[in-house]
Amino acid sequence: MSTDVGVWVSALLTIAAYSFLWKENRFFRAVEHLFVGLGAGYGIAMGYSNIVSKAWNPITKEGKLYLLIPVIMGVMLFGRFVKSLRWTSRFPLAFIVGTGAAIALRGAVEQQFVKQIQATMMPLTSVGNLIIVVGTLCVMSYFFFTFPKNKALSSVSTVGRWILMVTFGAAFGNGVMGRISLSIGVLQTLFGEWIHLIK
Amino acid sequence: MKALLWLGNVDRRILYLLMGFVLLVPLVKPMGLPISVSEYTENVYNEIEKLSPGDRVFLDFNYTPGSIAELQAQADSITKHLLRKGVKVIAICFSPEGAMIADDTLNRIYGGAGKVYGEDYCHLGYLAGGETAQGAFIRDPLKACPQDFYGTPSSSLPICKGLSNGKDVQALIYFTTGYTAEWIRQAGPLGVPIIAGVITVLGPAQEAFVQSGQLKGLLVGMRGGAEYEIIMDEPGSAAAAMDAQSLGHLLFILFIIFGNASYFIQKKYGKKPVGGGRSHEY
Amino acid sequence: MRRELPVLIAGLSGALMVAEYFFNVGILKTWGLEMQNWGVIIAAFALGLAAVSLIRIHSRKMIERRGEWYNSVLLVGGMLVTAVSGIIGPDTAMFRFIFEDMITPLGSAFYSMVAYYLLSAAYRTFRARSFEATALLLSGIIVMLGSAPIGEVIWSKFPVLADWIMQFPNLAGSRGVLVGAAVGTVGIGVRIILGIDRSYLGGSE
Amino acid sequence: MEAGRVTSFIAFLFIAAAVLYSIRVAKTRMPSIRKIAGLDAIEEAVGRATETGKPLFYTTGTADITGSYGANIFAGLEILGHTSRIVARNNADMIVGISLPNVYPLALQMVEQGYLYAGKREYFKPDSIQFLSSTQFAYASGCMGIIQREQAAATLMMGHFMAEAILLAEASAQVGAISIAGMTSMAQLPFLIAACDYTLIGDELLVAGAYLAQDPVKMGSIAGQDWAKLLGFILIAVGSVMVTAGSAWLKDLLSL
Repeated sequence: MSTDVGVWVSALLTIAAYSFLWKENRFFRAVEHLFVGLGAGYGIAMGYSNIVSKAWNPITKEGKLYLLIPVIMGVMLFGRFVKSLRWTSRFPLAFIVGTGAAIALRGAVEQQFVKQIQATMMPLTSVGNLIIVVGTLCVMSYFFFTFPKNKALSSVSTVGRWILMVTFGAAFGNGVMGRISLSIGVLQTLFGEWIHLIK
Repeated sequence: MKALLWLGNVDRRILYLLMGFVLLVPLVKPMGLPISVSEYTENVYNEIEKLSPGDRVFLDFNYTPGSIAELQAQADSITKHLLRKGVKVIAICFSPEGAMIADDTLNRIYGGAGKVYGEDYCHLGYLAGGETAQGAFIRDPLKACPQDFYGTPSSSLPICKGLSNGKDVQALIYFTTGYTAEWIRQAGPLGVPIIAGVITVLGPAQEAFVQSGQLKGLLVGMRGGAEYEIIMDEPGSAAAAMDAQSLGHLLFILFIIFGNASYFIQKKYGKKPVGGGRSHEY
Repeated sequence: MRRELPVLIAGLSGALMVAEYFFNVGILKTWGLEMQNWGVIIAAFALGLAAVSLIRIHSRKMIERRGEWYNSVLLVGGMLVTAVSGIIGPDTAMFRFIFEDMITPLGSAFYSMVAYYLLSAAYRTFRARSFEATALLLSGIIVMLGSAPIGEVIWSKFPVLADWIMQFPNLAGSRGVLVGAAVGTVGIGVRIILGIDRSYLGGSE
Repeated sequence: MEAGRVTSFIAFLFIAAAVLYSIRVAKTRMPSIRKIAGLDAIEEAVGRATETGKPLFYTTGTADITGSYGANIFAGLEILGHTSRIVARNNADMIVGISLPNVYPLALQMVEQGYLYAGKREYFKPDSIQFLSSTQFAYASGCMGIIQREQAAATLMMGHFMAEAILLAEASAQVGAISIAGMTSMAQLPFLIAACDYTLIGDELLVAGAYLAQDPVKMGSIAGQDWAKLLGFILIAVGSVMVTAGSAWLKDLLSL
C-alpha cells in the first residue's frame, strides 16, 4: 500500500466514480460535482493568463489601446447574465461565429474539398485503387439528398451505405481498443501506485 | 442449449467484474505476447529521423487527463526520440488541461536530460479559441503567444529567435482527442510537415489524410504508443498494457459470439430474441 | 440596431477572413491576423462564462439549502481554490496537487467507465441480423483482432486484413464523408457571412 | 491572388453560387428529398409510447448552438418540434432532457408549438422539459436516471453526442426502449449504429431537420450542396479515368 497522500486521494476519488457502474449513488454525485468545480476553476486560471499576456500587458505596457475592443467584447459576453443587458452578448457572439465560420470554411475548401478530390484521382489499375475511387463515389452519392430518384442512383448509394458500414465497423473495432486503454490506465494507477500489485 | 441461452442474457454487473478481472491479471502477471511494429509507426519514426540537430518542432498537447492512457506513451516516446535527435521543442496547447500535461512531459524528459529551458525547449502554454487560435498561432506564433507558460516574454527565449511563422519550424506534431481536420485546414496551407497522434476512435477517419499525403505520419492510440516504445527500444507502460489489451479484446469478441449464438437459437425456435437493435417486431 | 448590427459584424469579420485567405493584399493580411488574435482574447473571456453560471446556480442551492446543497459547496469551493492557486502560478504545490491527484484521476475514471458500457452494449446489441449489420460486425471483429497482439498469435494475417480494411474501404468511407462535410461547412459559412441564416446569433435572446 | 489557391477560390465561388441560387429557388418551390429511414421510425416510436402508456425520452446532446455543432442542435430541435406534434396528437407522454442553458428555452418553445399545432395546447406540460446539467457525465447520468425510472418506451437522441452516447443507448436498451439516434460525428456513429434501432447518419440529421421544419433557407442550401458534391463526384470520376489513360492534366490543374 502506498503511503503517499496524493495517491490515496486519487484512489478514493477513482473508486467513488467507479461506484456508478454498480448503481448511481451519493458518493458518485459528490465527486461528479467536485470534478465540475475543479474543471471550471482550472479554466478560469488558464483564461486569466491568456488575458494578461494577450491583452493586459500589451495595453498597459506597450500602449496598444486598440486591444481594448476585444476586451470590451469579452466583457460584453457576460451581459447574458443581466436581463436588461442580454442583447450586448450578441455582439461578441457574432464576431466569434463570423470569424469561426470563415476560418473553418476557407480551410475546408482547400484542404478537405480540393486536396481530397485531387488525391482520389488515381489510376484504376489495382483492386485497391478501384475500391478507393469507386467506394468514395458511392459514399458521396449516398449523401445526395435532392436529386430525382432513379434506379442507378439508388443502387450506387446502397453500395455506398455498405461501405459506410464497413467504415463504421472499423471505427467500432478501434473504439474498443481505445476505451479498453483508458480502463487499463485506471487499473495501472489503482493497482500499481496505490496497492503495489503491479510491478 | 440452456447454457447458451443463459450466456445470451448475463447481467451487466457480472460483465463489468469480468472485464476488470481480465484486464488486471495480465498487468500483474504479463504474458509477453509479441508486438509487431506497423508501417505507420515506422513512417513516423523515419519522418523524425529526417530531422537534424538544431531543428525546431512544434508539439501540440491537445488532450485532457482522461486520455493520458491513450496518448501519453506516444507523447513520451516521440519526445524522447526528439531528444535523441537533438531537436528543439516548442510546446503549445489548445486545450486548457493540455498545458499541465505538456509541462510535465517536457520537464521530465528534456529537463531530466539536463537540457536548458528556453534554449533547447520551451512551453508557450495554453491558447484559448480553438481553430481560430490555431490559425493565429501558425501564422505568427510569437504574436499569438507573447508570453510562455511561466509568464516570460516569449521573444526573449533564444529558441524562439527568428520564429516568424509556421514555416520556420521543421515539423508540427500533435497529440489529440478531438481534432479531425483542424490542423490540416490551418497548417496545411503553409506546407509544414504534419504528424498526428490520435486516440484510437479517431484513427480510421485520418486514413484519408495519410493517403493524400496531408499527414506525413500517424500514430493511433495506445497501440501506436506501444509500437513506438518498441521501435525506440524502451518498452514502457503502453507495451506492458498490450497483454491486457489482448485479453480485453478476446472478452469482447467472446461475448459478441455468445450474444449472437443465443440470438440465432432463439430465432430458430421462434422465441422473441433478446437484445439486438432493429429487432423490435410487433 | 440590436438585431441588425450583430449580423453585420458576423458578415464583415467573416468576409475579411475569407478575402485575406485568397488574396495577397498586405492590409487584408495584417487585419486578418489581428482579427484572429482578437478571437483568442474573446475566447479567453468566454472561459469564465461556465464559472459564472455555475456560481449562480449553486449559490442559490447553498443559500436555500435545497437538495444536496453540500455538493454545491464542494463544487464552488473546488472551483475557487483551483482558480486562485492557478492564477498565483502553475508551479504552486496546491495547483499541482489539484491537477495531478484530483483532476487527473477523476477525468480518467469518468472516461474509462465508457469501456464497461461499451462491453455490455456490444454484447446486447451487436447482432448479425442483416447484411449491413453483418458487414459492420465482421469489419469490427477483424479490426479488433488486427490491433490486439493476440490476433496475430491466432492467425498471422489478421493485422494484414485489418490494415487492408483501414486503407481501402475505410478510406473510401471516410473520404466520402469528409468531402460532403467540407461542402456543408462552406454552405453554413456562406449563409452566416451573407446574413441569410441568423439562427446562430439568436441563442442568447 | 495567393499562389496555389486559384482552384480553391473557384471551388468556393461555385459552392457559394450553387447554395445561393438553390436558396432562391427554394423560396418559391421547396426541393423534395429522398427517403430517410429513421424519420418514419419516429411515428413507430410514438406508437410504442402510446400503446404501453410509458413516456418517450428526447434529448439533443451536449453541444451548444454557438459552437461548430450548432447546426446539429438546430436540427435536433426541429425534429423535436415534429415529434412533439405526433406525441400530442396521440396523447402520449414525452420527457425532454437538456444539457445547455442556451438550448433550454428553444426546446420549451418547440414543444409548446408542437402541442399548439396539434390543437392540444391544454395538454402541454412545461415541466416535461428538464434542464439536467451542462457537464457531460452529470448530464449523462441524469438522462440514464430518467430512462430507467420512467421505463421509457422509446429514446430519441438527435443532435451532438460524445462519449456519453453509448451510455444513453445502453440505458435505453436495458429497459427495452426503441432507440432512434441522429448525429454527424464519425467517432461516435459506429456505437450508435450498433446499439440503436435506427440511426440518421451524418447529414441525414440536418436534412431531416430542415425538411420537417420546411425551412426554405436550409432546404435550398441542402439542394445547393448537392450540386457541389456532384461537381466533386464528376471531377473524381473524370480525373481518375484521365490518370488511368496517362494524362495528369486535370489532377495538376487542381494544384493551381
